[in-house]
Amino acid sequence: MENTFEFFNENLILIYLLIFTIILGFEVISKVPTVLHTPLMSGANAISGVVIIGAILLMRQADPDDYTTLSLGFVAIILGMINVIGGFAVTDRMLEMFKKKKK
Amino acid sequence: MENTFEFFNENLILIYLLIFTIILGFEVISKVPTVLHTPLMSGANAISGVVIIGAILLMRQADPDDYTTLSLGFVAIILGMINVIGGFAVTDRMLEMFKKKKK
Amino acid sequence: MLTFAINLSYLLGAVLFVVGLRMLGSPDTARKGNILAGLGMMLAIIATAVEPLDNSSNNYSWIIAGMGVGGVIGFISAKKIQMTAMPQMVSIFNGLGGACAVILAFSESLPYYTADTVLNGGQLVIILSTLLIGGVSFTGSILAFAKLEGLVRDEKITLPYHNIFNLVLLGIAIVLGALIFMQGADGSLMLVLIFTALSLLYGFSFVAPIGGADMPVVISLLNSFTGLSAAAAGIIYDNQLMLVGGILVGASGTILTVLMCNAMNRSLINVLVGGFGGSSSGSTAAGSGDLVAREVSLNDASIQLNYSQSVMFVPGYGLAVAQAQKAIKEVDDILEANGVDVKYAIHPVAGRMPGHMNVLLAEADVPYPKLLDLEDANAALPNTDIVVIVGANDVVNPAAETDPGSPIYGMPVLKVWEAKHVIVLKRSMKPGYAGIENPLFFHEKTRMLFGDAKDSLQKLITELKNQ
Amino acid sequence: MLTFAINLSYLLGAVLFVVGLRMLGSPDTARKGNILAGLGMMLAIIATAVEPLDNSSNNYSWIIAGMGVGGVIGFISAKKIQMTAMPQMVSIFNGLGGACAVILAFSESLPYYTADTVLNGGQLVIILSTLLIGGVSFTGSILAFAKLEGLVRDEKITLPYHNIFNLVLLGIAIVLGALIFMQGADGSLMLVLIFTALSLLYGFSFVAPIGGADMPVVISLLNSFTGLSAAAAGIIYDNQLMLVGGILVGASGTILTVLMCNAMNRSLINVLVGGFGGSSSGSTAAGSGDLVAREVSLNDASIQLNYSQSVMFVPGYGLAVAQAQKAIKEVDDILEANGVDVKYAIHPVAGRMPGHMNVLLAEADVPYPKLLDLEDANAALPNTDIVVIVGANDVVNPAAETDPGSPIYGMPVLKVWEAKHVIVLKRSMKPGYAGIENPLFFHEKTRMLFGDAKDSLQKLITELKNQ
Ligand SMILES: NC(=O)c1ccc[n+]([C@@H]2O[C@H](COP(=O)([O-])OP(=O)(O)OC[C@H]3O[C@@H](n4cnc5c(N)ncnc54)[C@H](OP(=O)(O)O)[C@@H]3O)[C@@H](O)[C@H]2O)c1
Ligand SMILES: NC(=O)c1ccc[n+]([C@@H]2O[C@H](COP(=O)([O-])OP(=O)(O)OC[C@H]3O[C@@H](n4cnc5c(N)ncnc54)[C@H](OP(=O)(O)O)[C@@H]3O)[C@@H](O)[C@H]2O)c1
Repeated sequence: MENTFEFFNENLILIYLLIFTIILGFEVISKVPTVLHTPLMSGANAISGVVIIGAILLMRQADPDDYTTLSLGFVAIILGMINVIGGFAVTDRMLEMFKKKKK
Repeated sequence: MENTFEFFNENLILIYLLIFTIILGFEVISKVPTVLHTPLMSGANAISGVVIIGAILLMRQADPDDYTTLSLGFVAIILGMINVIGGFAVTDRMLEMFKKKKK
Repeated sequence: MLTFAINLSYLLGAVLFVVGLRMLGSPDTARKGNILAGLGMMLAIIATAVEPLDNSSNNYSWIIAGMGVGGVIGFISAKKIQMTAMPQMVSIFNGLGGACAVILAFSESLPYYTADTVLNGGQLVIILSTLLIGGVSFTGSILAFAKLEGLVRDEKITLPYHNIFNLVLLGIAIVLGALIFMQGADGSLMLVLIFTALSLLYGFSFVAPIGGADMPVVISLLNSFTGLSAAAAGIIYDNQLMLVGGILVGASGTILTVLMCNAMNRSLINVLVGGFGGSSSGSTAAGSGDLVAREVSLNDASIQLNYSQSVMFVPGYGLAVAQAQKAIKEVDDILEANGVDVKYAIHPVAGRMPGHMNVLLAEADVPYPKLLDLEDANAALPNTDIVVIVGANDVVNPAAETDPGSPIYGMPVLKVWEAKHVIVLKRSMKPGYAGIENPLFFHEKTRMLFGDAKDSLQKLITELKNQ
Repeated sequence: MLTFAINLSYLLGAVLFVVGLRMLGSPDTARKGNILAGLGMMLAIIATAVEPLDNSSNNYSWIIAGMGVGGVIGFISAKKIQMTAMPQMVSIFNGLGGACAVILAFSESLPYYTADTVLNGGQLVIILSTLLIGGVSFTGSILAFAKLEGLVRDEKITLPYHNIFNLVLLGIAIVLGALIFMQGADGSLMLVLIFTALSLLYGFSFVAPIGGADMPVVISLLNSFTGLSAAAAGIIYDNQLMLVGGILVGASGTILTVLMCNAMNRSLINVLVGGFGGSSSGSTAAGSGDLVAREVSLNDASIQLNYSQSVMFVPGYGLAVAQAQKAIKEVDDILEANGVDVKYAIHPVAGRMPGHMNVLLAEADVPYPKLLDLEDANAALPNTDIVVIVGANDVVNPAAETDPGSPIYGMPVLKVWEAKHVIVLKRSMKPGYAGIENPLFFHEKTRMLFGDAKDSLQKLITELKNQ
């Protein structure tokens, strides 16, 4: 318990940041028209591909002879990159439609 | 210049927090109906009375014989408190009206 | 554990501020939002009072005394103040917050020069910023108050080339600040005092040339300054809540200011470098020389009203001045009882603060659905029999649509001339806030009913009751 | 200086994520928002690639190769995929993101057991959480994909008491996680592997009982899980951007999920413990025994349409299945050329994903102003001559209004029976997604036109052209 308190006190600003980010996440989404639900989901999915950064970090720090980590990292980068590129591209395709409608 | 960079790097999370707070401040206000501008201004004014916390801290740390600081702090607490209490009370009075209208 | 509880309270306070501000933005939740923000403040104050501090002498008796005095003053003035004087009140409260920040910053600068506390460059910058921003907020708000109360006339305090004068003043203050910073511990308290005085002067001078009726916008801007000064003070005391709360107010105050300007169809810059209050435009003045406004008698007006199908009131600043909101409601009641359909057309910038008319009419218990906003009102006007304009002027000026030379050209107005008849209640032919003539008064559909709005309405009531 | 630039890029990336997400929420700015978020991601990736690291061997060739392969696969699949299969695509992409997090967490756990890296309790908790959340997101998304593609039938994979089974499974995983945590450095990699396997199994089992057509909601939920796993991985790597970006997606994904449920008039819990897809309700089945649905001939239908004043199309899931969007537009064009006023009534949950119909019709270049939302459509229906229902069913079911026993009771529907005539295009009398009968088909105003939607529409086009 004491540990938790200490952790809280030491990382106070980080905790402020997290809570504010959560509120911001809520705030930013509320009142989105139904039509945009799918593109929004898709866009959020692309952003969650930010996990690729972890894969890059893993890879950069891996021992060049440690083939286990290297292959794991390699797969992770591929998967993450599919999520990122595919995510943004598919969102853009969906939104292209909306643009057309405006005319 | 180097100093600024260092400051930035060391207080990175704080800076994230500040920027997110600014975005949150923008986000929370945009799209407020005109009728609520005045109460909102008044409410924000009450919140800016948070400066009273500084006055309390000043006072608590003042030397009991340091009458300059004590009297400055005393005045600061009075002013801050007027801002806080007056601010919330006047906002509430304005909003009371809106409640009545709902019936 | 105690530290944890304290930190948690601050965090909760910050979240309550955000949530409260958020809820203040929609009519259904606004009141709760204000209460939540107030709760956050209470939490924060308690946390500050019990927070463990190094070598603190606490001086609780002083603190409690100060809080008591301030609280009572604040509470009583908030309760006693008249509905229509609320913007002034907010302005004073805001100024006092700024003054509080100035005092804090000044007190924190004392040890550098009187005791031998080691001077920290970063801290000094923060202190000077707090002095400047807080100072501007203080005197600016006080002057805004004085203008709104009518204690000060715009022309009396405006210099020629005032905007240039302001820039120079600000420049001097900044140079002096830089000097103080560079001198560091060798500097003198005297310079800091001069810097403070300059800041206060600048705040006054900053607001001086701005048109009296633009004060709501200015107050909102100064409010965001107070927020910023609170945030700066938060850095001095290394207090996250002050920092976060201050920044929050700073950001939302800025946006609110911009929104207010938008509602008047003007830019912030336009408001700041001097509104149209002073410069009288001659563009429409010429047209009126040979035209005469036609009057209507009380009796005729009351008969017309009573036998119409639909009446639209257009309240304006004059309604607020005359405090005629209850009288207008009484006329409404009588007409409704006689089967007349009564509505109110609320222009977004009618009166002198956003929502002014709504607040006033709500005070007189006018039901919400009777208030039409600009768009709905303009849609309903062509089918309206009689429009009764009560102390409004600029918001029904057709020049905004037809005369590109008019200073209010482009502002959306209530197209009352599309109704069948128009009756205007005001005291004279004098112009309103924008200082320009109103061709509507010479329109063939228009009849004037001169006199104080409350007076005229009360006479109408008597006439209506006698029919 | 370099560190500063790196940190600044990350910060900018985070701000771009927030702003991008914000802009994605309104139709005018959505596309720009997506691009901005993508820019933020690019910035972040570059910053990560050049960031100075202690004893890094970099392995840039591996990284570039991986990014190349992944990028090409992602780009091509995104471009090749059919409009209607996009939800599936998003689901796979999301699952891969989850898989990526699982691999990261697993790799980071390796040194604790294979090398003699000192184990850090806090880190281990984070690693286990990432494994669990990422794992659920991975297999859950894959199953959601399979269901949407029709590769898996709901009944085949649902056990009796499946929800209890799930709870037990989750319980076991958590207990195992606690065990691993307590054993600390004495634990074995085997246990971690089992824990990972359990997480993957749980993800699969979590999605299994949920009705196939609820998948869009599930995908949104799993998306927020991927965000959370990215945030957890951000703690492992002490990277603020991963943390902030992940939390942002976690929070907004959760809200989006709730919004989607609201649009279907259901609660999230209701969706999660098994939709109405499985349980067939008998409440309305009884009424239909002796009723017969009346058919209409192609020829009659085309004449009716051609001589009407106004036609309202009601597209539904069947339109998407039959890929009939271009055909419907062609009918529209012909009718408009003959002076018929044509509109489309878009129910918020028509089809199988939010906005499904809008996307489809936009693909066929139907102009935006022709699409009426639920309210506008219901207001226009009483004045509509003919309603043509193209593969819709539940969204026009009057039982939602009249039969409290119906599983869709309370959902707002399009009141097509208020129009003068109704023509229904579907293949059979089979029910739609909710699995219930539709009294509308037996309504006196209704005529059925059986057959595949695209087929029927194309025959209509031929008829119309021959007139
Ligand atoms: N609402 C806001 O937020 C806000 C903020 C800043 C500026 N403004 C500006 O304020 C103006 C508001 O327009 P408005 O039409 O409401 O007001 P206005 O144009 O200022 O006109 C008010 C009229 O009321 C009359 N009046 C004054 N006292 C009266 C009394 N006791 N009895 C009867 N009539 C009286 C005056 O004429 P007599 O002297 O002849 O009686 C005057 O012409 C706009 O120009 C707007 O841009 C609004
Ligand atoms: N939009 C969303 O976000 C979402 C998400 C999850 C669930 N849902 C649910 O999905 C349902 C949507 O309602 P809906 O009215 O659009 O669809 P629906 O109720 O599922 O009915 C679709 C109808 O289309 C017909 N059909 C299928 N293939 C066809 C073809 N090739 N040609 C012609 N007709 C065809 C089917 O009848 P035949 O087999 O006789 O042809 C079926 O009755 C609602 O219950 C909603 O709650 C929506």
